Amino acid sequence: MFRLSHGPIDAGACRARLNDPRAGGCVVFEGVVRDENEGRAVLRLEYEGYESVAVKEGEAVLREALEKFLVMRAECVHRVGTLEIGDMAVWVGVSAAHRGAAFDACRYIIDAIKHRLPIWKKEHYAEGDSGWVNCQTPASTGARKHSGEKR
Amino acid sequence: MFRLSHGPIDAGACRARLNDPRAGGCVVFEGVVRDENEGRAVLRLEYEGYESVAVKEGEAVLREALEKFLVMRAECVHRVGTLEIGDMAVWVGVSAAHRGAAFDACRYIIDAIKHRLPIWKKEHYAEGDSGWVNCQTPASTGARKHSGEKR
Amino acid sequence: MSAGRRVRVQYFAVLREEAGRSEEALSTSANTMGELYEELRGRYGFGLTRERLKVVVNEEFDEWSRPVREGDTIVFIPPVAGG
Amino acid sequence: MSAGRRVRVQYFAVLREEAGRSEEALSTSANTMGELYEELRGRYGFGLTRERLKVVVNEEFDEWSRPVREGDTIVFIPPVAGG
Repeated sequence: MFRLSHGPIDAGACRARLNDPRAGGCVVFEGVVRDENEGRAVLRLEYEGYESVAVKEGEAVLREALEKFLVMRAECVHRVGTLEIGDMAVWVGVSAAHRGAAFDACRYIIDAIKHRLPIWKKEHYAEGDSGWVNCQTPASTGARKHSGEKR
Repeated sequence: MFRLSHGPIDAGACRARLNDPRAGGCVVFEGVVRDENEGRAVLRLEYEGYESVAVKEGEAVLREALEKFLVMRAECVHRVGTLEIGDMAVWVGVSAAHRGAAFDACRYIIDAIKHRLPIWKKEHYAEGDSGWVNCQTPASTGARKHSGEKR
Repeated sequence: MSAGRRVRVQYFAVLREEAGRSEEALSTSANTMGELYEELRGRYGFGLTRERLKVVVNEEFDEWSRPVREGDTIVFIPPVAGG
Repeated sequence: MSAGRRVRVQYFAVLREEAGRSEEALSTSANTMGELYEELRGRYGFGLTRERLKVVVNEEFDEWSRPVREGDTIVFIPPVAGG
């Protein structure tokens, strides 16, 4: 199941949804807010989502993972709103009989979540300015260059 | 840090040791006891370790991961003793600035842990017999064939 | 020329800030989603060119060539950055 | 022939069960680790052949050709199955 969360993500509750007596392994990815991006010191982030479509697309990603890989359960929660350094922005978990499929499915999900869901991230920098990640234009950037995300 | 645990693994405490303000992602693998292996119903497992050498080799694996991949922290706890279905046998966690390295390092560690550490697993089957995984011989197996591990 | 079609447009992230609103109802003579974006870009001065966006119509990703129809709910999707 | 060398051998998992003990001190005339394993295999009827084992001497993985030395602590490592 895919969910958007307006408050802190409860990783323990997420993890419990992966339990299955046939499962031999779980792989979990947690994305957390870093204190820098592209060399600039970051104070906090705002995530904004087009929620109805983000949920629909997130559910589609999880369904695809369950079809492509030999896994039992797949769960994802993405947070929206204002986040501080160290806060968890996204939690992805997969359980499977064997670990290879769990690793592959977890990575498939987080890659797709990052590239396909209508969710945006505004970084607030230590120098006082802010910017929407991946959305810089010549006009918005001015002299300083900090566009593009390498993740 | 690598540890052997004679009691239940505290996943929350393990996870807390991965925190780092520069970390953008954590990947965690949890191995849990399944209710079957090689088509045979399993009731419980016993893990036995040659503890001093298992710890030394586990530490070496974590050091290798920190050298090979761009990751910040790597932790592993392996349980020994009697485990029931659903119990966690091993916990591996890695934090990194970027997720690709975290996935790669986590997988490297669990693969190496499984193949290199002097830890053995005895399966107790629903049919009443038991066997050391990967250690079957023509004499020990008799008519029934259940050797080899495919994980 | 036919009368304008009435549609609802929602704005997110950088487009929301540039438009100064989260959504609006408007009447347009644009024939396609592509034409509608150019119309709104002219009005609000959006920095992002169309090649960097996607378009969602009635909660489904769609083509820039899709005709604008009465009652459509339209969202232009800036480059995403989830996770 | 020289007097036997005194060593300590620890047994784990299937070898522990087959030997009926976790460790023992013994005196051996075996020259190498390989010879020592064959001697003990003869004594306890270990099912595993040497090709499927590794050997640890004084807490370090070592070669089958390593000479047996007075005071060594030796562990024969059956196929592992951690994780």
